[in-house]
Amino acid sequence: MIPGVYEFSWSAGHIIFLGIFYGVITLVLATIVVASFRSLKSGRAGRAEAMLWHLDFEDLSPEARRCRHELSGETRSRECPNGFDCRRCAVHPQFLAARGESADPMEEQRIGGFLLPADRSYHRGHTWVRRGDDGEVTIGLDDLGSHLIGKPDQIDLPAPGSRLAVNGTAWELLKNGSSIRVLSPVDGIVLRHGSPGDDWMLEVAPADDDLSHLLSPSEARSWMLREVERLHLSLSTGFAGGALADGGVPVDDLSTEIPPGEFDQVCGLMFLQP
Amino acid sequence: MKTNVTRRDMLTLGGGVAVGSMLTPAPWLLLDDLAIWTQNWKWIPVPPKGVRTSQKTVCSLCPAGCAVEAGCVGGIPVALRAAADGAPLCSLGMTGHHLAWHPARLTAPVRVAASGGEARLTAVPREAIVREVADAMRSQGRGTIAVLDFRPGRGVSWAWRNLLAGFEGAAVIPAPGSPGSGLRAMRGFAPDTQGEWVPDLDHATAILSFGAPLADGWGGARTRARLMDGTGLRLIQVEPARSSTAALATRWIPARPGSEGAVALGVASALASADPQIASRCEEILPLLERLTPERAAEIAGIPAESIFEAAQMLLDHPRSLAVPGESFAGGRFDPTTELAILSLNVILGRIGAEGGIVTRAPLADPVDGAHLAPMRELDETPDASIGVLIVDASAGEEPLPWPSVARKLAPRALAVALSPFAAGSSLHAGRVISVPAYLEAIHEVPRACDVAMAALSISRPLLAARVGSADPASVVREIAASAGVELEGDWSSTEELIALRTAQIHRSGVGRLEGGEAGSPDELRDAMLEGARWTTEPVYHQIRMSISTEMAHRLATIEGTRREDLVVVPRTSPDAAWSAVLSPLFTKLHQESGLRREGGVAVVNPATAREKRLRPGQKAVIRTAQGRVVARVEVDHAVMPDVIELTVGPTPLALGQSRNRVISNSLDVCGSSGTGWRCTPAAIEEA
Amino acid sequence: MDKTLILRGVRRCSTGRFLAWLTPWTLLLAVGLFALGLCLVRGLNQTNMDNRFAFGLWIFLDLAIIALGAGAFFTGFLLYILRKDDLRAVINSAVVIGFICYSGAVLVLMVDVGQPLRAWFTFWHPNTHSMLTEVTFCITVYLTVLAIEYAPILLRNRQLRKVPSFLVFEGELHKVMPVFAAVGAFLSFFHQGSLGGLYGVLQGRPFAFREGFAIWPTTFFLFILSALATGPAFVLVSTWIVSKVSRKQLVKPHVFSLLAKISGWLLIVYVGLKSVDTLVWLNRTAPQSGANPVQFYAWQPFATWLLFVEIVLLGLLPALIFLSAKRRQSMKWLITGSLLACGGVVVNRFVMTIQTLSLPTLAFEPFMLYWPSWQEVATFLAVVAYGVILYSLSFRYLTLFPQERELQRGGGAS
Amino acid sequence: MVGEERVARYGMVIDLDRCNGCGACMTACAVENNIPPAQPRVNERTGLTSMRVHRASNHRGFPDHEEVFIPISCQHCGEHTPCMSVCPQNAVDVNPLTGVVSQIPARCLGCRYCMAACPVHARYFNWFDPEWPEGMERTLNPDVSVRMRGVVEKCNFCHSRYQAAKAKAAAAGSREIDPADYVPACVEACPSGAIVFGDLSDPESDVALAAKSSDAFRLLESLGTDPKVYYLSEREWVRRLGGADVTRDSLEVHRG
Amino acid sequence: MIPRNYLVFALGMAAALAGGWLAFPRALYRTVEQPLQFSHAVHVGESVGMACQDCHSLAEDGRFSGLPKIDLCAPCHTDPMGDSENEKKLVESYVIPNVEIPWLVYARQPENAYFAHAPHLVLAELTCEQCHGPHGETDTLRPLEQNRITGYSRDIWGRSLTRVRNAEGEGMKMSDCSSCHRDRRVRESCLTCHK
Repeated sequence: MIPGVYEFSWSAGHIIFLGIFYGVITLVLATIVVASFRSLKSGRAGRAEAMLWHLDFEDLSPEARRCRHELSGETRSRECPNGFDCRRCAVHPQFLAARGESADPMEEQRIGGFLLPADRSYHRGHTWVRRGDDGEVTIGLDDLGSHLIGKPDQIDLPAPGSRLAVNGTAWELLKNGSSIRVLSPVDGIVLRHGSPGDDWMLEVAPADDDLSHLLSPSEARSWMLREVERLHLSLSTGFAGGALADGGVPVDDLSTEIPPGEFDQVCGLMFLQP
Repeated sequence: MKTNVTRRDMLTLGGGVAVGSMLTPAPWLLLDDLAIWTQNWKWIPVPPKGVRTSQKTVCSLCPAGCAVEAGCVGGIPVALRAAADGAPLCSLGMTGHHLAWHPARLTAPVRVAASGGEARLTAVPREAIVREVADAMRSQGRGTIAVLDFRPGRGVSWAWRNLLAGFEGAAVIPAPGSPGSGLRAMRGFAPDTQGEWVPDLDHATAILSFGAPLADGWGGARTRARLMDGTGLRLIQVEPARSSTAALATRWIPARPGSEGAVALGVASALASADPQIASRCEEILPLLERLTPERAAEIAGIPAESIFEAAQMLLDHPRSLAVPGESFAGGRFDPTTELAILSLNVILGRIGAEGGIVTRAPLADPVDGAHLAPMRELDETPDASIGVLIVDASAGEEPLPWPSVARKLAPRALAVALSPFAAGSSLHAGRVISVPAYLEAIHEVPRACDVAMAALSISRPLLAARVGSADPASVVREIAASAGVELEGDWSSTEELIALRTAQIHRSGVGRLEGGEAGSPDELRDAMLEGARWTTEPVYHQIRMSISTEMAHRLATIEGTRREDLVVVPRTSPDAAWSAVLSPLFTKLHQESGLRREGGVAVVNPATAREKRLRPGQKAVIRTAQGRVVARVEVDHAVMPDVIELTVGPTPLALGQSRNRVISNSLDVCGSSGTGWRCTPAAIEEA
Repeated sequence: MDKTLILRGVRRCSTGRFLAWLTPWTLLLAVGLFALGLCLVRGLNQTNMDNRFAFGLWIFLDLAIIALGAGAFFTGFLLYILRKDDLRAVINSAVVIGFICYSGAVLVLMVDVGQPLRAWFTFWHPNTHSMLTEVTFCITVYLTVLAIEYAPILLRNRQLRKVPSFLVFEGELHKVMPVFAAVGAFLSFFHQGSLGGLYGVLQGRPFAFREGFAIWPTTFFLFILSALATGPAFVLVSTWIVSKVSRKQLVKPHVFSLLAKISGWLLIVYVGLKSVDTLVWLNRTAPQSGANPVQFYAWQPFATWLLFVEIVLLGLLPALIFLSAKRRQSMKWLITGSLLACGGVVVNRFVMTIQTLSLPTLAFEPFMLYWPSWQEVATFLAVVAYGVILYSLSFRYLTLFPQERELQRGGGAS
Repeated sequence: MVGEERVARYGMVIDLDRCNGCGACMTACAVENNIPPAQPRVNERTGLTSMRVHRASNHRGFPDHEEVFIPISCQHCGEHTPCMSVCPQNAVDVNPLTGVVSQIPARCLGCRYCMAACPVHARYFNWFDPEWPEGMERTLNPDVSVRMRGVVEKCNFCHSRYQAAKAKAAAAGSREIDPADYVPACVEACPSGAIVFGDLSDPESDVALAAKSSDAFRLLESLGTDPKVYYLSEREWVRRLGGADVTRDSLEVHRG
Repeated sequence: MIPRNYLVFALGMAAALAGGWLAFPRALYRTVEQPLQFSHAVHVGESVGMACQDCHSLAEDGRFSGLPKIDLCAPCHTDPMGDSENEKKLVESYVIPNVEIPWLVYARQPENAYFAHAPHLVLAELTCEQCHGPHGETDTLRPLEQNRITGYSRDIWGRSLTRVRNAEGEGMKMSDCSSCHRDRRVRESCLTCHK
C-alpha cells in the first residue's frame, strides 16, 4: 500500500495499480480543495448574493423569466439570459436606441387596480427606485407588493452602512409564516431607514446612477399587466374581492384574501423566489 | 464580538476535531487494534501451554489393544498416536483422550428414569446402590443373579465370577456382541477341552470367510496386512454386502443374509462328493448333504453354484485353509446352527488343531488359582424371565446390543445395575448406574478377543486422574461382597491389585512370552506391561479327529428348511464405532459434516426394493419385526442387496450442545429373533 | 409543516401522506436491520450459504444493482463529457440512484464478509493481481465521488441554499462537476469490468472461465458493456416509476427516447459480442479446460433455455425495440424494452454467480441448489427500503428533475 | 549467512484401491489441526473437514456395483494456484521452499472468493464460532492456533509438523529436515497405508516414483492448475473420475 | 482580524491533535506490575554466577524452554537465603505451595504467530540481546505495558506511534521480523511465521 509496509514491493503490479489509485485519489482531493478555496474566495468577495440570485433565476419558471422587451412588445418571445441585469445585456441598448425618445406618462396610472406612480423606475421584484435631489435614491415596495404583503408580521432592514447589490436581498419580510426576500433594485450603501409615515423603506447612496436595468413607468404598464395576470393564474380561486380585473381598488391586504395554503406560492412567484 | 455559543459553532468545532484527529495516530491505531482484536477474541479457546511429555500406554477401547504413545502438555494427553512400529490407531483410538470430557460423561452414580424415550438422571450415593444390590442378592427373592460382562477375560471378570460363586444358578454372561469366548460351537465337538477354540488365520493360506471383517482388523493385524498386500492369502468372502473385506477378497460370494449355513453345507456336500475320505468323516449328515446339493444351496443363497464349487476347491487345494464364521460389528455372531455348519467344514476337512486351521488357545491365568467361580453362561442359554439381579459391567467399553434380548431374561421385578463411565448405551436401560473411570483415567486390562490364535494380555496405564465420583470396578465388587457378606478369595482391593496378582500368576506359569519387553520378576513383568509390552502365547498344534454327532446332524438338518425371507433387516455400524457407547464429538466429521458415514437409524435399501416398497430417499419409513417397530430415514444405494434393509445402528456422535439429548432406544432393538443372534431379521417396511 | 423545505413552485403531497408512504418502508428497514444484526452478531451461519455456495443471494444482487446503478456515471459521462445536454433532465435522479445502489451494495458486502473489521486489510496489504482488490478500490473511491456529486443536489435545497457558504460551495462544485464525471466514468469502467473479471478469471470453474486480452477476461468487457447498455434503461424505468408513483410528468418525452436510443445501440453491440464470446467459449475455452460444454446445460432447472432467455429474449429483443424510432415514441414500448433490458443484466449476473456455483466441477459430486435464508432476504430488502426512503426524501426536498416545474400541474404522492 | 535452502515440492499419492473409507484421515486431521466438532445445525455443506473422504461409485446395479472412496484435501496446486491469485489481501500464498499453499486465517477477511475459485472445494469457511465441550479444549494441539469464526481455512500439509522438524534440524545445526520427522497426520493415520507423502522433486522418493506410475492421475488435471496430490487406481472407471467432463451420472439435485 | 469560526475550527483541531498525539497513546496501554521482582543481575553476577542457558535452554527437539518453571527455583530457594521481600514472597507463595509464577512475558506473541528460537540462535547466530535487549543485566522487572484492546505487550508494537516500522531490535511486529528476514534474504512465506 505504501512503501515500508510489509508486502509492499516495487513490482509492476504495485506501481501501476497503486499509481492509478493514488492518482485518482489526489485528483479527487485536489478538485475538492480547489472548489473549497474558490468558494472561500467568492464567499469573502460577497458573491453569495449574486450566486443565490443566479441559482434562483435558473429555477424561475420560464414565464417569469421573460425579457422586458418582450413584455413591451418590442420583440417576440425572448427569455432573459442575464438574470434581469440589463446592464450586462448586449441587445438592451439596441432596443433602447430603436425605441427613440419615448414620452413617459407624466401622471400616475392604475393597472389592474394597482398604482404605478410615474416618478420612479421599477424593478421586476416589485420594488421601485426614486431619485432624490442630491444623488441618493429611495427604495420601496410597489403597490402590488405592498398589497400582497399587507402589514408584514416582521420586517428586518439592513443596518445603515451595509451595501446592497442589484437582485441581492434588500430586506426580508415575514408574513403568514413564509419569509420573503425583497430584491434590491440598485447597488449602493444603505443610508437611512424610512419611518412608518414614508412610502419608502430605505434611502440608499447608489454605486452609479445608471438605472437602465430598471423599468421605466411606461414599460412598467405592460409588465404590471402581465404580473397581475400571473397573480391570477397562480391562484386556483379568484379573489373574493374580484376587484382586480375591472380596475376597482383592491383591498389593502390581499394576503387575507389568498388561501393560506397558497400564499407562500404566490409570494414566491411575485418576488421571484422559487 | 458575541460570546454565546451557537449550533453553528458546535458544528465548526466538530469539523475541527474531525480534521484534527485524522492527523493523529488515534483513529489508525484504533482500527489496527480492532482488527487484531478480531484475530484474538477472548472466547476463542487457546491451546494449552506447558511442558511437553510423551507417555506410553495401551488402548483399551477395543480388544486389539494397540500400543499408544500419548503426547501430553502439562500431563494432559493432547495427541494419541500408535507407538513406533505399531499399526496406526483407528478414529476411536485417536480420539480416545476426548472421552474423559465427553458431554455424556457421568461424574456421579445415578438412578435412571425413562420418560418418553428419554432418560432422566438423578444422582444417588453409591453406597445406596451397592446396598440395594447386596440385599437383593441375599434375599434371592427376585430370581437368579447374573453379571453381563462386555469384556470377558479381565481380572474384574474373574472377580465377578468369584463373587457369584456361592449363589444358586448365578452366572456370568458374556455379552453376545462382545469379543466373546472362542468359537463356542466347537465345544459341541470337544466339550472337555481346556481353553478356547480359535481360528489360526495368521498361518492359513486360504480362508473361506463367512462375513469376517478381516480388512477392518477382525482376525488381527497380520491377517489384515496380508490381505492388503494381496499376496499369499486366498480369501473367499461370503457376505451379503461388498464390504471392504469383500472388495479385497479373491472372490466375493454375495449370499443372501441368513443363507450362510446353507452355503456352508453346500460346500460340504461339494467336498463330500469330491473326496470319499471327507465323505467318511460326515456319515451322519451324508443324506442331508445329498439333498442339500451345491445347486440347491446356491439357489437358497441366490448365487451361482460355481462359486460354491470354487470355494470347495480352494479348501481342498490348500492344506492350510479353514472356514471361519466371522462376527459382524453390529450383528454379532451367527446363530449356533449356522456357526456349527460353518465350523463342521473344518471338521470334515480335518483341520482341527492343524496349523492354519481351528486351534485351541491357552487360557489366561486367573489372579488366584483354583478359586471357586460361578459358571459362564451364554445369554441364549439363560431361561427367559429368570434373572432377578443383573449387573451390567460396561466399565471397559461396550458393543451394540439389542436390549430386548437381555430384557427378555429379566424377572418381573428384576434389579438392573450398570457400571459405566457414560450415560449412554446399556447404562440407560439399567435402572441404576455406578459411574466408573473412563479410558485413560484408570488402569484397564485388554485381553485378546477370540479372533486370533494367540492368547494375549496388555495393560492400559492411566494418564489422567480419575474424576471424583467415579469408582474403581474391582472395589465395587469388594463393596458388594462386603455388603452381601460374601467372602472373596485372594488379597486384593482394587483393579490395580487384581492385575498385579494376575501378572504374577502369568509370570509363574511361564507360558507365553513378552512382546517388546523383558521380565525377570513378576514386578518387572507388570512394569514392562504398564509400559505397553504385551504378554502373548503361540498357538498349540495337535491335530484331533472329530466327527459330527447325531444331535448335531439334527440341528444341521434344520438348515435345509431355510426359508427365503422376502425382506430382512441387517444391522450395520462402522468398525470403530462398534466398541464404545459414546464417540468423540469429532466423529461428527464422519457422520454429520460429510457423507462418509450414516448416522444411526437410517434404512438403506436397493433402488429395486425402494421401488417395490414405494420408498423415496429421505422420507421416513417404519420397519416392523417380531421384536417391534422403529422409524428410520430411507436412503437408496445400489450397494445394498435387493430385499435387504441395511439398518445403521448407533452410537452417533453428539453434536455440540446436544449432551442433554439421551435417547434410550436404538434402532438395533428391532433386530434379533428367538434370542440367537440378530445378524438378520425378517422384517416389513412401509413409509411412515 | 415541512413546506419551507420544499422548493416553491413544485407540488408535493401533504406531510401526512408522505409519512404514510414512508412508514411501510421504514418497518421493512427495521426488520432488515434486525436480520443484518443477526448476521453480524451470530455470524454468517444465519445465512443459507455454505462451502459450495460461498457466494449467494447477496453477491448476485450486489452485482445486479451495481450494474443498474451504472446509469449514474454513464449519464454523467454523456452529459458533462459528451455534452448531451438533454440529459440534464435526469442527471440528478441518476446520481441519487447511483449513490443508493452503490452505498447499498457496499453495505451488504460489509455484512457478507466474515470479518468486516478486517476489510481495510485490502487497502493495507492489497493483492494487486486480484480482481476483487480492483473492485474494492474502485467502488470505495467511486462511492466517495458519488457522494460528492450528491452534495450540490443536496445544497440546492430551498433552505440550505440560504446558507451563503453552502451556496458558494455548491456553485463551485457545480463548476468542477465534469472532473468528477470523468473520474466516475473511469472508475466505473474499471470496477464494472472487474466485477465481470471476478468470475472470468476462475480457471477452476470452466463454466465461468473466459480467455481475454492482457489480464482481463472477456467478461470484463462484457460486464462494462452490459452495464452501459442497461444504465440508461434503468434511469428511464426508474424515472417512469417515480412519475407514476408521484403522478407527475417529470421529464420531456424526447429525453426518454434519447435514453432508449443510447441504450439500444449499446445493447445491440453487447448482444453481438456476447454471442461471439459464448460461441468461442463453448467451442474452444471450455473444451480446452477439459470440460464438456453440453454438461453445463444438462442440469435442470438451469438448462439451455436460460441461455436463450439471457441473450435473445432479454438482450436482442429490447435492443430491437429501442432501435425502432416508431416504437421509441410509445411509452409502453419504452418501458417494456427497459424492463427487458434490466432483466437481461440481472439474469446475466445470476448466471455468472449462482449457476456457476451450482454446477459441479468434480465428476462424482452432485449438482446443487441453494435457497437464501430469511435473514439474507430481509437484509437485502433493508437495502431496498433504504433506497426507497432516501430517494423519496431526495425527491421531495431536492430538485431531481429540473424540468418538473415547467411540466408540472396536478398533485401526487411523495 | 545466506545459506540457500533446498527447494522441495511436497505432495502425496493416494492409492484409491487401498482406501476403504474408514475416515481415520479425517479424524486425524481434525485432531491435529484443532478443528472444532460440529454444531447441531452443521451439515455436509457447512462442515469443517480439511481432509474429506468423498464416496463415488460406478453406478451399476447390485452385485456389480462398486464404490471408491476419494480422500480430498487441498491439492496444493502449482504455479497457477486458482485461489492465491484471487485473494484480495494476500491471505493465501505458496511457500517457495515447500510448495505448500497456505491460508492465513489471521489475514483472511472471509470474502470466500477463494472458495468459489477452488475447483475441488477443498476450502472451508468457519460458519460458526469454534467450540468444544467443556474441558475438551485442554486436549487441543498446542502447535496449531484455533481459527475464529468468519475466516476460510484449509489443509496445509500439517505445516506445524514441518516447522517442528525444521526446529529440530536447526537445533542440530542443519537446514535439512529428516523426512521421517515430517509426516502429515492423515498420512500417519491411514491404517491401510494408502497415502504416500514426500518431496516430489526428489526423484528417488517413494512419492515421486508412485506419482510416475501408469495408474496415477490427478483431479481435474485439464484445468492446468498442476496439483501436487496424485491418486492411484488400477480401475479404469475410477481414473476417469478425475476428469473435468462431468458425466450425467451425478444428476441428483441437492437442495440447500 | 480572523473570523470567529476560523478560531473555533482551529480550537477543535488543536484539541484533537493534543488528544490524539499525547493523551490517546498513553490511554491505549495499561501498565501491569510483574507478580514478583526478579534480578537477573544478581543471578548472573559473581555471587550466584548462573548462565542464561541454566534457565532459558534449547531442547534436543528444537523447543525453547522459555521461562523456567518453579522447580528450577525451588532447589536454591527452599527457604529464604537473603532477607529480600521478593524472595520471601517467592518462597511463601510459590515455592512452598509449588505453584508456577504467573510471569508477564514482554515478548508474548499472538496465538497465530509461530516462532522457533532454534533457527535464530543456531543457524542465524542471533544473540538474545538483539531481540530482547540487555534483559540479562537488569536488576528489576519493569511493568508490562498491555494494549487495552488487543492485550499485547507494548514491546511487540514498539514505541513508534505509526506502527509502520520500528527501530532495529525495538518492536517484534510482523514488519520487524520480515524486514530482518529480508535483510538476510530469508525466503519466507506466511507459514514461516504463522500457525
